Amino acid sequence: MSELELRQTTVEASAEHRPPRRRDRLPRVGTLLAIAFVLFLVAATCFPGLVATQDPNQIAAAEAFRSPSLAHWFGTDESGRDVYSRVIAGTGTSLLIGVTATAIGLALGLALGVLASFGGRALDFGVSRVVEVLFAFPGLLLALLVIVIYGPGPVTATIAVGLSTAPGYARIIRGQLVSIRSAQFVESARVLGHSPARILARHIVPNALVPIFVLATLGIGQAIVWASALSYLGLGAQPPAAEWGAMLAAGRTYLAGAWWMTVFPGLMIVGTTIATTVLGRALARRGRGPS
Amino acid sequence: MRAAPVTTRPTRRFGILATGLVSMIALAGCQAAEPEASGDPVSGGTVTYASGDAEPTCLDPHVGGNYPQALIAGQFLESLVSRDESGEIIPWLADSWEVSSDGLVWDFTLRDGVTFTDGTPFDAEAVKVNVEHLQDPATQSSTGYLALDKVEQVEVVDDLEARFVLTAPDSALLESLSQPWTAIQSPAGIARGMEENCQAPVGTGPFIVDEWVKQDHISLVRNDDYSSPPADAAHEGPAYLEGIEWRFVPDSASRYAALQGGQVDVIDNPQPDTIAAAEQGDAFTWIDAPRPGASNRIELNSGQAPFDDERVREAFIRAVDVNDGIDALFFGTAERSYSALSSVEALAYSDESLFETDLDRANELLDEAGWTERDAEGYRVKDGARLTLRFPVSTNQSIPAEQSLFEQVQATAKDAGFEVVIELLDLSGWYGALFAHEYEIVSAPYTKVGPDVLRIVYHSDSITPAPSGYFANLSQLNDPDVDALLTEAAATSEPDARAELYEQAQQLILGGYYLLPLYDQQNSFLLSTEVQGARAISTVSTPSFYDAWLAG
Amino acid sequence: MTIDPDSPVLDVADLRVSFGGTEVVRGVSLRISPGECVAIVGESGSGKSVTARALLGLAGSNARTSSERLRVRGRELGSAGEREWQRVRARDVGLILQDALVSLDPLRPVGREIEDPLRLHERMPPTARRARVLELLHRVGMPDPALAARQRSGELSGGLRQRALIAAAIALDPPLLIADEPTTALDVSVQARILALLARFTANGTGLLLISHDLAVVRELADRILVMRDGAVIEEGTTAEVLGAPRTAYTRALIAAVPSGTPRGMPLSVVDRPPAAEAEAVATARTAIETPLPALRDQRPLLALDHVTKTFEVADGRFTAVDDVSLSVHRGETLGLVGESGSGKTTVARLALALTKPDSGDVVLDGTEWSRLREAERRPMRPRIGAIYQDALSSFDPRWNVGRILADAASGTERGAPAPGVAALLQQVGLAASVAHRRPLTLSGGQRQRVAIARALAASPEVLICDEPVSALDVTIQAQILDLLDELQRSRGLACLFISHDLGVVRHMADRVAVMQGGRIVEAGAAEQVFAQPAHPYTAQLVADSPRLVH
Amino acid sequence: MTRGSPADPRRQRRGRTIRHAGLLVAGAVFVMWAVATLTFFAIRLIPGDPAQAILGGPGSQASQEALDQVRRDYGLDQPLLVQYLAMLGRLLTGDLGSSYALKVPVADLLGAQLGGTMLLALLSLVLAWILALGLSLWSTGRGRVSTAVGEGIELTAAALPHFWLAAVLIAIFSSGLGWLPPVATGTPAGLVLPVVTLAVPLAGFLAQVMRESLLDAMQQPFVVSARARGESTTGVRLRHTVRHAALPGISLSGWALGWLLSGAVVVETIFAMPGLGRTLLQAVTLRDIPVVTGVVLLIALVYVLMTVLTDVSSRIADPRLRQEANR
Repeated sequence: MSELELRQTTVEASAEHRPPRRRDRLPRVGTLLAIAFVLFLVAATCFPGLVATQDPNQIAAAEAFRSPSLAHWFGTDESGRDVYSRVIAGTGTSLLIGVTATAIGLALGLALGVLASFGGRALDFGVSRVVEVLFAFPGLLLALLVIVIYGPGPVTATIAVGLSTAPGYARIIRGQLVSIRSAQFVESARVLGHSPARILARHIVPNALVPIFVLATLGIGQAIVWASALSYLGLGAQPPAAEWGAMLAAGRTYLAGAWWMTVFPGLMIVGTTIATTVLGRALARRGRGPS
Repeated sequence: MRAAPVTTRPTRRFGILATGLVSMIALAGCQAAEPEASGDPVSGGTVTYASGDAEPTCLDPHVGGNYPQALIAGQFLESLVSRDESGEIIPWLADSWEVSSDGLVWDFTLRDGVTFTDGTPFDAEAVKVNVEHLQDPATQSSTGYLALDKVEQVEVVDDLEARFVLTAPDSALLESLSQPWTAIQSPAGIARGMEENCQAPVGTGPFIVDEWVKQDHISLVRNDDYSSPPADAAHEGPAYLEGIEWRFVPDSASRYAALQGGQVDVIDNPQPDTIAAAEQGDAFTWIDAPRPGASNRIELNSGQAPFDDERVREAFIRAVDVNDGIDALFFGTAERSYSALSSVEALAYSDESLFETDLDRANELLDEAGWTERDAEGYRVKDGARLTLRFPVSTNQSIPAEQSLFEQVQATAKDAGFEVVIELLDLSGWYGALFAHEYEIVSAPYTKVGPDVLRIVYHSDSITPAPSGYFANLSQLNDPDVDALLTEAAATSEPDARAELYEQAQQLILGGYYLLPLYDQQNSFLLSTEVQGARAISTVSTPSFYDAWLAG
Repeated sequence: MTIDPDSPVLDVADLRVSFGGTEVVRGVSLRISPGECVAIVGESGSGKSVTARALLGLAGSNARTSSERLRVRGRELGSAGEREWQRVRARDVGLILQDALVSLDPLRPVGREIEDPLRLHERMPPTARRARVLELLHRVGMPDPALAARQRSGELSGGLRQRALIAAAIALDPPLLIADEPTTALDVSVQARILALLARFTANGTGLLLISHDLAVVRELADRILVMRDGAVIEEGTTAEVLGAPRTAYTRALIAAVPSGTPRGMPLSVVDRPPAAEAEAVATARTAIETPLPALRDQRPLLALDHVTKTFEVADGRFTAVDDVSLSVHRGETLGLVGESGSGKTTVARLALALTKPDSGDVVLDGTEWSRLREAERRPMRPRIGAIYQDALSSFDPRWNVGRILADAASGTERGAPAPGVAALLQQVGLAASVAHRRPLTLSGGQRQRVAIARALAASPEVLICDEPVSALDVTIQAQILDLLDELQRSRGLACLFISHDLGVVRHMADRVAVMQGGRIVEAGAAEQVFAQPAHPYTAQLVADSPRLVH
Repeated sequence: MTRGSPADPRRQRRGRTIRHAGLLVAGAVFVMWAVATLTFFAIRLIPGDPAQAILGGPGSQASQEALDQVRRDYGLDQPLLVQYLAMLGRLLTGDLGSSYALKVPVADLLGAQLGGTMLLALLSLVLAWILALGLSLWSTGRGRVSTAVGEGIELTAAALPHFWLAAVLIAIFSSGLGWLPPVATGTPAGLVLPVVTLAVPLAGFLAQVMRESLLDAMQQPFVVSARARGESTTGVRLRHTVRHAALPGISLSGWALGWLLSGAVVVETIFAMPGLGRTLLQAVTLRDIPVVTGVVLLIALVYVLMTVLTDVSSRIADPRLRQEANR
């Protein structure tokens, strides 16, 4: 949820131009790897058929709990389904959850943030407090409430995660907007006699969006992890849909006997988080032009 | 047939003979008779029990009345009667009983010299108070309330003579009274009011509630004046154990790990795979005690389309294949059932032939029923409507293995063109779906002692929901013949006649393809081998540690 | 060689420092005897700071340093390892960096910072250390040593901060002090005191290596001057020689670029002119100022502040930033506003630009009550008054390239006047048209400032507010920018409010000056006269303190 | 340039601090009220009859009499607004009502749980801190490789779901090596795994920020001047840069704690520890409104206090914050 707060600093740090030593922090290799991984994910999302080796939902009870082999690269699960194929099949759902949740969180956050930063002192105080409240409101409970109210399933899980990430975004976006609004280039636009609307459209919003977009890329991975926690509580994606979080949750039961059921989906989640984060930071650096 | 719940077995022999479930259990069955096989009981020590069931919200099983309450209440409360392993009703707090010829008056002669742990004497007055307590709305009683719905009142004939006056004959009365939910508590305890009584009910049992640390544990200490073991107990006098530490460990993996690590001595609801693992080594003893009443089964909602058509019901049952799944997912710890009743019910009737998988037959039936076309995804369609079956699953009631099994049902049913939509819900949401009839198939366990459970689960009366919206007849089976048979059976005390009626009823129920039996309600306990002499009571299969002692 | 008392404390020959292949210090040699002050003068990027750091073995982990000879007190350190350097630092060589705000750890009390060298180099009981710290603070003229020792750098004023930093550097009385831009970013008065303090040390026999971009500053202290450019020493000699008879064009350019003393209108940037042409260039420039100023007097001022007062809310009441200030700027005239930091200069600028409302008094723009208008009414008039800031970069939208910035500014003018094209604007400020495609971030400081000017002109304003427009620039660049501003102001007859802390600059740019102190205008009048015979003691002090090349 | 007032800086600062404190308190009160309201109505949205919840939860075949009885007893027959005001009234007197399911005063119930959860959360926070500091100190400014490794570890740690990490830890340290108990036994040993489970992902997050500020700090001139005083690189890290790395950590402890409390829901369930998280989960599934409200309020309170605390402490740690003139 609001480790965004933390990530914000990383974003800003990488956004401001810095001495060369700093640019080496993420090796170019890393960025390339990240791109490669993301491309793989995209492929798995768009043409799972091509990447997968078998029908992800093909039951073969007799084949259950097979360890990784040539036939089943990632082994099989409790129903004898091919874990590798399910991981591939799950990519779409998982990414969808991650992306949509982040989008929802961002949209809300943007609304609140704009309200707070342009609504004048009183409104700012109010909105900021409301955000505080949402913060104080344990994210998981928020999610639980949404789910018990609207029934479980990937959609509600996504909405739930989106909601619980919103306050984090709101805070950062507000901060962004406030700092940009007081930036000197905005003032000089005023001095030139430009209208507030024009300043908002041409300067403030575009400049705020760059870091926000970066934040979003960083948020996706976390959203997936969050959704998986809901799956653990049995409130995530519905069977037989393969979804990383759900697979992680399901495989957990058999961890002692069949490590492969959780390790591989787990690796995908971690991989996605890392890849998106690495790309996000790369973007952040490019967003503000070369150093 | 399968032996009733097994008590401790000497693991040496067990290791050698672990060649397959049936033989094991058969053996275990014989073992049960001679628990002292591994040395003489010694007194002292405490046992730590880790329960996977939800922590009760109230320790008085009269209030509400669910299985978790029964589990713990069995340690400190006792019922008027009990059941032995063969399913015979045996004396407990009641020494003997007589029923009038019209079956409307039951006289119970109570055990003499029993006192509750608060010093209150156990007498007919106490019985009267308990029944009234159960029937008082303020008690918020549910299970017990239903079990005694035919009891009009209890009259105190004399100190040790309690007379139950019924509104109608009830052949299930004794079975109902054998359940922990109707156990007898100290009137003084009840008088304290619900809040206090919920914290520490007072009974006559071998243990006493010492303290209850919410969400952590309940400490039970030995009742040194204990004098009222059931007829099938292995010894007299106080329990061997000084006490029981009753802990709540919801996560099954943690629970098993704790047993391995020795932090706890007994766990319930073990994962099938861990049971299998435990079977390999001889570090643990497995008590397999299926719950009585109904088996675990998938009910087909005959109240609405598409299952209002028997052919579609049969098609579904013919289409799905669960046997491989049960073997793989339960690691041979669960046996496929072909009956509506638990295998511990003597009157259980099963017919394997009705449930043989036959995809071709399933397809024929569906074609006959008019579900001829298939859509792009291969699901059958009829006048534009897809052959969809909503399947609400309670994540609180179905263990992961069972959920996986349902996924396999989903997959196999697809071959015949059924679209099964599994909806994982929390308990409240799940009941919500049932109340709203938003289901075509559902799996709901029902625990009650005796075949009378059939009346609750399949009598048409159970279609009309209780004020709370609950209704037990989830297959919405509405067949006058079945109703008649069940009502008559419930009023028939003569054993053979009763058995006959129940068998006919079950034939009708199974023959109408209203349900797909899976296996008994799984109810297992794993014990470290130090714990000897523990057993499951054959009423609702709750564990009893009265005979238990710590070896070595 | 034997170490006799006046053997050099520092003796460097052919010092070379390179970062990844590129050599930034190319064969610097210098000697410093006890009590001697040697200054290295050069513009940013000339390698002077790297040289200074290299003398402490602090050129950086990724730097390759080599030297034929690198002796401190006769000890050869050319091949010294980190351990050995650690022993040398502070004990033999003390370092004073610019702006103590960032050169002292903002999270640690000043006392602890000063204590460090004592802790690291001397066996001393804590109590003794603390005593020594107070004594040091006293030595550097800290008003309340006990308090200062407890405070953190952020809580001290710039001057005191710098003193604290010096105290830390001299904690162990090192025979050699290296001061890298020790007075940059300080007000002239403070600067004077710091320089005086440094002078005291040299007087006591400490060798001082003074690094600065400002010849005027150096002049006060240095015995000898080295002029660096592109990593090499291009000129060396006694202060008198270098300033009196510079041998290289570059040095001459540096000298010429110093505005103080150069009369109004005379171009400062002579860098690329052949010496011969200089005189006549000056002459033409001289003629340029013949425009008689008195003529303007009777006109109505284009911009006027009339008894303006502005206060800000602070926790315990209100703080008066601008106190009953009245000033006026006429068409074609430059009014210089000079004062030290905190004197309220910038607030005046913001008031003039109607970015804040005065509490009392009026700002009048060409007759209309500028400060009383509603923003909506004011907006169409805004293009008539433009602004140039000290930090040009932050006044540009980071995402935009120069072309877009200028186009945007031009199109902003809702007034009929056809906006000049981007190319024209760039050409006016002496930038190549190709610059239009570059981002400000990739431009040099001078280029950025030119773009800023071009943007200001894009809206074809009548009044120009320049707030410290050249403070962040090297002298030669500063010279070029000043010349540009001067020329544009004259050619377009702009009214210009020129704000700066640098008397030299103001004196060079302004027809009239106003001197601000603590929000008040303490003295105003024709530039030459104010600076020649200051009436107000504060002005006199300022003039006295501000370093000059020639007396 | 208009900074710095003629007035005595200390008095000024005190004034600023007072005003700041005022805002903090006002904010805190508002937050508590809003959370209470939000929770109250949010829970009313949940389908399911509270009376039903009181009667042994869903599926109990409670009779009509019983339902009516309960509605009267718990004032559920009153209009919503009345119930809401009643709740606020009770809150003012510190009365959180009585649990539907457990039939005991919520205050007592939570009072018993708070200690354990706070201990868990605080220990995790501290551990996370240590891990994060250690990692960022080890991996920062030591060249590309160690940095890449460090960031890899951070991101991985941050991407670990609690329930999975817990399972792995149990599999290794309890089932495998048998070193640590998989369930909280009340002994210190029993706390190890839960604390680690909660701390590791958090450490991942914190380390990311700390590294950034560490890098910033290491490029500040004061590092050069410190070394010019003869300080060794390690000395600089320990005496100077660490503090700077720690600052954002401090200011983030507020939400970190809230975050930990959310995590406690899962962790307490897995390790069978009594605590707020588990109470919350149980209460939600049982629709035990008073308990849910109580838990949320409690967590909100903790959060609010924590933010105040961190605000103050980071002001103490970083004088620059105290310096800020408010314009």
